[in-house]
Amino acid sequence: GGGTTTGAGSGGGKVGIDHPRADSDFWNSYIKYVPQMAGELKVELMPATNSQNDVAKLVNNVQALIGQGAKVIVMAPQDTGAIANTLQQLENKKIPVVTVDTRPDKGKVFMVVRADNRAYGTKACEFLGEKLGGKGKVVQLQGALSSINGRDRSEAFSECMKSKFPGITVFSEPTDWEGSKAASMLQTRLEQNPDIKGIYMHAGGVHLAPTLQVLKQKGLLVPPSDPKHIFVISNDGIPQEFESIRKGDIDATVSQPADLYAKYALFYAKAAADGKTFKPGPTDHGSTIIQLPNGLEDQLPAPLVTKENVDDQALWGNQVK
Amino acid sequence: MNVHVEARDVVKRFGPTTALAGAKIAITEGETHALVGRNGAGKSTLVSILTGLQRPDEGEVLFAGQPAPALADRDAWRRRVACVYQKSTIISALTVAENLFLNRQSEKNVINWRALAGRARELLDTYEVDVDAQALAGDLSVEQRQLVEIARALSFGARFIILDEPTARLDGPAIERLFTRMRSLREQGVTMMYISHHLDEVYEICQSVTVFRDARHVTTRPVADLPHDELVAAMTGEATAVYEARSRTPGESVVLSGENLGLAGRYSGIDISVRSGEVVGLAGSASSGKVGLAETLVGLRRADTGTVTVNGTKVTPGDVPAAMKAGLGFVPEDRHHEGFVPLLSVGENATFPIARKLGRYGLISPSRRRATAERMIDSLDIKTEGPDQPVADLSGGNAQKVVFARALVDDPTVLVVINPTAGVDVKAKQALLGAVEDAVERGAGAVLVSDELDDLRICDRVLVMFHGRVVKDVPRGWTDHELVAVMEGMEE
Amino acid sequence: MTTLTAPAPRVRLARFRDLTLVPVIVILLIVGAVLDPTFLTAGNLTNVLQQQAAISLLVLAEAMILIAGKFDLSLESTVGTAPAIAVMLCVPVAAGGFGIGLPGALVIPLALLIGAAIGAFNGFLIIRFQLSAFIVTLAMLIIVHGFLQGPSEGKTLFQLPDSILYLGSALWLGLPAAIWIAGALFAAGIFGLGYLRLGRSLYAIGGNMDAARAAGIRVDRVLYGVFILGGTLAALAGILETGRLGAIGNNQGVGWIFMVFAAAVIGGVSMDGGKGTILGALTGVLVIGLVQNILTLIGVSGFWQPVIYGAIILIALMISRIAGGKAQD
Amino acid sequence: MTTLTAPAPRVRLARFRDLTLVPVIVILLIVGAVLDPTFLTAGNLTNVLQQQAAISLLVLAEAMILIAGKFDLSLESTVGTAPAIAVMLCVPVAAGGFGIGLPGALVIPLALLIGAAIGAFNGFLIIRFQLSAFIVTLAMLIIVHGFLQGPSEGKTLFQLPDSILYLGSALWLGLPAAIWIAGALFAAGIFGLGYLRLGRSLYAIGGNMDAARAAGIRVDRVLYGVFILGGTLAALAGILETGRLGAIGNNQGVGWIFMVFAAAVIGGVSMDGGKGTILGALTGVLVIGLVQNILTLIGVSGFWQPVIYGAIILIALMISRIAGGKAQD
Ligand SMILES: Nc1ncnc2c1ncn2[C@@H]1O[C@H](COP(=O)(O)OP(=O)(O)OP(=O)(O)O)[C@@H](O)[C@H]1O
Ligand SMILES: Nc1ncnc2c1ncn2[C@@H]1O[C@H](COP(=O)(O)OP(=O)(O)OP(=O)(O)O)[C@@H](O)[C@H]1O
Ligand SMILES: [Mg+2]
Ligand SMILES: [Mg+2]
Repeated sequence: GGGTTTGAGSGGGKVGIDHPRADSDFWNSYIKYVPQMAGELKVELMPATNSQNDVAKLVNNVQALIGQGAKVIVMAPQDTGAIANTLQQLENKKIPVVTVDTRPDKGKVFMVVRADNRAYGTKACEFLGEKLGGKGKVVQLQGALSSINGRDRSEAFSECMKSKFPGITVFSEPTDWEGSKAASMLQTRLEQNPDIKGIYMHAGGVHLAPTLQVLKQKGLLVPPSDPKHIFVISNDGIPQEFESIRKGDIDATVSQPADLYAKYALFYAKAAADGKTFKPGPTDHGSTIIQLPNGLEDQLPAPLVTKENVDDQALWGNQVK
Repeated sequence: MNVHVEARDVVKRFGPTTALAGAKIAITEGETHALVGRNGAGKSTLVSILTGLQRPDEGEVLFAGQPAPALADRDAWRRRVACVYQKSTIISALTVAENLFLNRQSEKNVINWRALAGRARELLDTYEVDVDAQALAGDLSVEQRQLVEIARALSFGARFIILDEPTARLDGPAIERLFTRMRSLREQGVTMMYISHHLDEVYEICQSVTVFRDARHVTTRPVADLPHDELVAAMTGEATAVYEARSRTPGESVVLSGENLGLAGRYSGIDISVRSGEVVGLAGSASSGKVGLAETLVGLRRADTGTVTVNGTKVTPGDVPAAMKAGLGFVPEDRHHEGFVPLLSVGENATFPIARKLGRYGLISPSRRRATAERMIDSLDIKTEGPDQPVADLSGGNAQKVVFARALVDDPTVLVVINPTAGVDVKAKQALLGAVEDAVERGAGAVLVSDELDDLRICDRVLVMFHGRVVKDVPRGWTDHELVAVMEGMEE
Repeated sequence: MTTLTAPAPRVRLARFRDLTLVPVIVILLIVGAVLDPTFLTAGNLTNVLQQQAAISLLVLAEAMILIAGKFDLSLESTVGTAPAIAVMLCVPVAAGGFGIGLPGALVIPLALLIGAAIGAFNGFLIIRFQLSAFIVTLAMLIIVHGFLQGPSEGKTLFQLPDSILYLGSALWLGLPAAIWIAGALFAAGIFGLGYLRLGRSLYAIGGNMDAARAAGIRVDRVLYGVFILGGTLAALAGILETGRLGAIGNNQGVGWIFMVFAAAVIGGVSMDGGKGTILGALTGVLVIGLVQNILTLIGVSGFWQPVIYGAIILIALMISRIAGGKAQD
Repeated sequence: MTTLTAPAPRVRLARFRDLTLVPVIVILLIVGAVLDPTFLTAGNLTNVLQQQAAISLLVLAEAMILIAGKFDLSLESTVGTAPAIAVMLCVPVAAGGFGIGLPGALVIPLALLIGAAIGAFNGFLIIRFQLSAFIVTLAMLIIVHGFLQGPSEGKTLFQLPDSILYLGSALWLGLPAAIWIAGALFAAGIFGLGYLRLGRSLYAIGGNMDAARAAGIRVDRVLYGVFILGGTLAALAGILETGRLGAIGNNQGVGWIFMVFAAAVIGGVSMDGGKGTILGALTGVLVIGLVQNILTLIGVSGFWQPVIYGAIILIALMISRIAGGKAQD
C-alpha cells in the first residue's frame, strides 16, 4: 500500500517483534530475513527480543515491548495455549498481533502467518507412501512432543499413513529436536528392523546430518535405483537439504518458507498499524486467507521439493548464503 | 646447645581476634618441649604456623637458624616438621593404610596396594595400634583415629615432631605406649613439641616448658624448675588450688536406669541405675563398651535388648528428643561429630535444647537467647568474642565448653557426660567438673564416662566395664592403682 | 590489636552479609535507568516483580531445602504438573480432563495437595531410604514432568476453571496479587527462619545433622516438613504462573531450576547446607529479574544474550563474594 | 570385638562396592533379551556402546571432578562449543567460518585446546576467587553455549573438515573407533585413580581438603589439572559426537549434564566428594545406555517414556544403595 512514512513516530507506529528461539536453522534464517524485509517494506522495527523457546519469557518480552511503546506485536509463540492472557491484554490495549508459524488457541489475533504444519505431515506421508508402493516400514523422527508444530506434523503423518497406506508400519521416535537422540534412535531402529525403507524427518536442521551419518555407517546411502535405498523426506527447506537432494542422499523436503514468514509477518503488521483490514479468500501472493474463530490466517504455500524442482530460484533455500 | 626451632614475635589475627600477639618460642635440639596455656591461648595457631599451614601476620619462623621455607613448598616443610594436629586430618573415605601413607603411597609411580598394606601393618604394629590397615578410616572410633594420626606423624622420620593434644582422646595404656615411643625417639635425637592440658604428662615426658597466656609468651623454663602450682599460676595468671571433689549423700529416687541392656558387639546384660544426687562413673579400657552404653542411655544408639528409663519415663529406644524431654542433658564423645553446628553461633549452639523456653508460640527471642548464652559463657568461662561468634572459630577447648553448656542449659535432672574434659584446660576442667557437681547438688543424677582417673574422682561410685560387661562397682576412695587393675581385667 | 577494640562491627557485618547484593541491585537500577527510559517507570518495575513472583516462590522453597542441607531439582516439574493434574481432575474430557469432574473450586487445594504429595514422596525416598537427594530429585524431575506430558499428551490445557486463574491475574490494591503473595511468603520465610525454633533447626540440620539430632531436634520430621513445604510452594508457583499465562503448557516450569539455584546461591545460600538467609535469596531473585528485564529492554541480540546474562551472573557472584568476604561453596 | 575378628569380608565388600550395579546390568540384559530379539545381538550392543561413547567421556570427566570435591556443569556446553569454534576457525566464511582459515588438520588439537581453556577458566574462577563451583559452572554453561550460538547465529555447521569427522565415524578392528577411545580412556582413568599418587590425591582433596594440603598435596595445582582435563575430555566427547552426527548443531551436548550426573551418582560417585570410582561410573553409564536402548526397542509411547525412564533410574539407585549398604550423599 501507499502512504508509507520513514520518519520515526509518525505514521503507523513502531512494530515490536519477538523471535521464538535462536538455536535452529529455520528460525535463524527467519531472523535474518526480518530486518531485510523491514527495510523493503519500510516498517519501523523496534529492537527484536528473543524468548528462547520459553512462553514465560515471551510474555515478559511482550510486556517490555508494550512498555516501550510498540503499536503492533509480531510473535511466534511456540506454546499456543499459554499466551491466551497476553493476547487478552493486548486486545484490551488495542494492540494488534500478528503471529508467525503458530496459531494461538485462544485470544484475538490480527493475522496468523503460517504454512499448514498438518499439510507438511500429509505431504511427507503421500511422498513416502507412493515411493514405497504402500507397504513396508518407515521411521518418523519427531520433534518435541510438547511443540504444536511437531505434534501437527506427526499426527497428520500418522493419520495419513493409517488411512491411505495401511500396509506401512510407522515407528515414531521423539527426538526432542536433538540430533544426538535422532541418531541413536534411528540406529537402534535400523538394527531391529533392517527392512526399514523410509524416513520422515521433522526438522532438516537437526535431523539431516545425523540421519545421513547413520545411513552412511550402515552402507545404506545408495541411489534410488539400488534396492537397498531408503527414501528420506525432510522438512524445513534449508540449503543443506537441497544439496543432499541434488546429491541423491535424500529424496525430498517440504520447504517451509522462512522468507515469506518474515515478509508477510511484517506486511500484515504494517497493514494493522495503518488500520487496514483483510477478508478471507485468495491473496495476490498465491495463498489463501482463512477465517479462524479468533482472527484470520494466511496459509502460505509450502512446496514439496524434489530433484525435479530443487534448483528453482524462488525457493528461499536457494537464496540464502 | 643449638636451638632447633624458633618462632619470633609472631602475630596472627583472625578478624577481630588476635590469636597470637608477639608470641615466641625456642626449642632446643633433642628436647621434648611442652607448650601449655589455657584454651584459646594460641597454641594451635602457633602449631599451624610452625608447620607452614598458615602465614603469620608478623614475625618469623626459623629451623636450625635458617628461615622457614615458602608456604607453597609443602615438601620442604614436611621434611622439617611432622605433626599431629588437634583437628583430625584423617580422610574418612580412605583406608587406614592410605591415610598413613597419604601422598607417599609409593616410591615409584604406580602404587602397589599389597605392599602398602604391608607397610601400614608394620607401622601399626610398631606403635601397637590394634587397627585393621584395610579398614575405612571413617569406621574407626575417635580413639583409633587418633592413634592412626600419631603413628603417621611419627613415621615420617622428621627431626622435629609436634603433637597437639595427642592424649586428649586416649586412655591410660595408649598414653603409656605413646610415651614409650616418644622416649625412644628422643633417644634418637628427635626434637618434639608437646601440647597437653594434662600437666602431669608435661612433667613425665618433657624437659622444658613454655607457657602462653592471652596470645603472649609468659615464660620458658626447664620443667624441673617449675613446680606444678607455679605452672598453673603462669597459665591462669592467678594462684589456683587443686580441685577438691565434694562429698554428698545421694537421694533415694532413681532418675536414670537401664535394664538388661545389650548391644551386639558392644556390651550385654547391663543393669544400671543412678539416683538423684549421685554421680556414677563409667570406666574401662579401650573397647570396654562404656561409650556405647552411655550413648544408649541418652538415645544416640538403639540397644538390641533392654529398656532405658529417664526420670520415670520409659524412653523410646534411639529417641534423643524424647530422652531430653524427660529431663536429660548430655555431652557426646566427639564434639565435631555430634557436639556442635560449626557455622552457628555460640549462643545458638548452647541453647538448642531450650529453644522452646526462649519464647512462646515457637518463637525464639534473640535477646533472651543472648542473655542465657552470656550466662553460660560466663559460668563456664568460654573464651569468645560473644554469643554471636560461630563455634567454628573457637579453639578446641572452648568449643568443648559450648557443648557442655548445651548439656547444662536445661537444668537437667539426668546428666550423661562422655569424656567431658577432653582438651579442656586445668582451670576450665575444674569449672566443668564443678558444674556437674553443682547440677547433682541441685538434685540431678549424673553418669560420667571418662578415660581420665582425675575426672572420676568426683564420682560416688565407679562402674568398671571390661569386654562389654560391668565387672565391678567401685565405691569412692579408690586409688589409681586399684582402679586401673580392675579396668585391665586383672582383678575380678 | 586495633581490631580487638571493635567487636561490634563484626556482628553488624555478619548481619549485613544478607545484603551483599544490594550494591549490585543499585548498580542495576542505575544502569537500567540510563539505558532505557521505560526502565524506572512504576509499570515496568511492577512487571519485573510480577514476572519474578512465581519463580521467587521456587527460590524460597529451594533456599529452605538447601539450608537444611538437601536438594530438590524436581520443584520445576511440580510447577507445571501440580496445577495441570488438578485441572485435569476438574475439567471435562473435551477440555483435556480425566472426566472425573471434581468441582472447579477445588482446583487450588488439589494442586497444593499434589505439590505436597510430590514433596512428601521425595522426602520419603531421601530420608527413609537414605538416597542421594540430588539424584532422587533429578529422577523425580523427569518422572513428575512425565506425569504432565503423559496424560495431556503434550497438549496445552487452556480451558481452566476460573478459580485457578484468579491469583495469578488479579490486582489487589493496584498491584498484581502474585506480588503480594510472594511478598507475604518471603516475609514469613525471613521471619520463620530467623526467629522460629523450627526455622532455626533447619540451620542446625544443614550445618551438622548429627549434632542437630543430638541437640534434640527431630531431624527426619523437620526434613519431611521442608520437602512437603517445598512441593507446596512449587505448586503455588505453578498456580500463579498459570494465572499469569492463562493456560498450562507442557513446558511450564521447565528449565527454571537452574535460575532458581543461581538466584539462591548468588543470594548467599550455600549448596553445602547450613548457610544463607531468605532475605539473601530474595535479593538474588531481584538481581536475576532486573538483569533479564534490562536485557529485554535494550534488545540484545538473542544469539549473544546468554553470554551477557551468564557474565552478569558471574559478576554478581564475584561482588557477593568480595562483599561477603568468605569463600563460597 | 566381633568386628575386629572379621576384617577380611569387609575388605572384599569394599572392593566390590564398585560393582553394585552389575546385578542391575545383568537384569537389564535379561529383560532386554526377553523383550526384543534384536537386543542381545552384537550389532545392537555395539550400537549401545557407540551411542554412549561420547557421553561416557563426560561421565569420566565429571566423576573425577566430583571425586575431587568440585562440580562442573559447563562440560555439556563444551561438547558443542569446543569443536564448533575449532571448525569455525578453519572453514571458510561461506561454510559458517570466521574466515581465518586455519588448516583443517588443526581442528582436533584446536578443539581440545579450547576445551582445556574453558576448563582452565572454570578452575581459575573457582580456585583463585573461591567462588561456588556449582554456580560458576552454571554461569559458564550458559556463557559457553552462547559462544556457540553467537558466532554461528544459531546455524548448524554442516561443512566440516574431514579430520574432525574421522574419530567419531571410523571403524577400528570392526568396532567404532569411539568405543576404543572411550574404553582406553576409562582404563586409563581406572588405573590413574586407582594406582597413581596423583589420582589418589583427588580422593584426599575431595575427602578433606585441609588434610590433603597438610599432607603436601598441591591442592590448587591438582584441581586446575582436573578442570583442564575435564574440559579437554568434554571437547573430545564433542569431537566424537560431531563425527557420529556429521554436523554440529546448536544443541550439541545440551541437556546431557543431568544424565552425566545420574550416571556418575548411580555408579557410586558421591556428590560430596572423595568417594566413588571410575569403574563404578562406567557401570552407571552402561545402565543408562541400556535403559535408553531397551525403551527405544520396545517403542514405549513417547509421552510416558520419561516416567519409565525416571522410575528405572530410581530403581537402579535403590539397588545400588541396598547392595552398597551405605547411605548416599
Ligand atoms: N580460623 C579462625 N577464625 C577465627 N578465630 C580463630 C580461628 N582459629 C583460631 N581462632 C581464635 O584464635 C584464638 C586461639 O586459638 P587456638 O586454637 O590457637 O587456641 P589453643 O591455645 O590451641 O586452645 P585449645 O587449648 O582450646 O586448643 C582463639 O580465641 C580462637 O577463637
Ligand atoms: N561404629 C562402630 N561400628 C562397629 N563397631 C564399633 C564402632 N565403634 C566402636 N566399635 C567397637 O565396639 C566396641 C565397644 O566400643 P565402645 O566405644 O563402646 O567402647 P569404649 O570403652 O568407649 O572403647 P574406647 O575407649 O576405645 O572408645 C569396640 O570393640 C569398638 O571397636
Ligand atoms: Mg588448640
Ligand atoms: Mg571410646
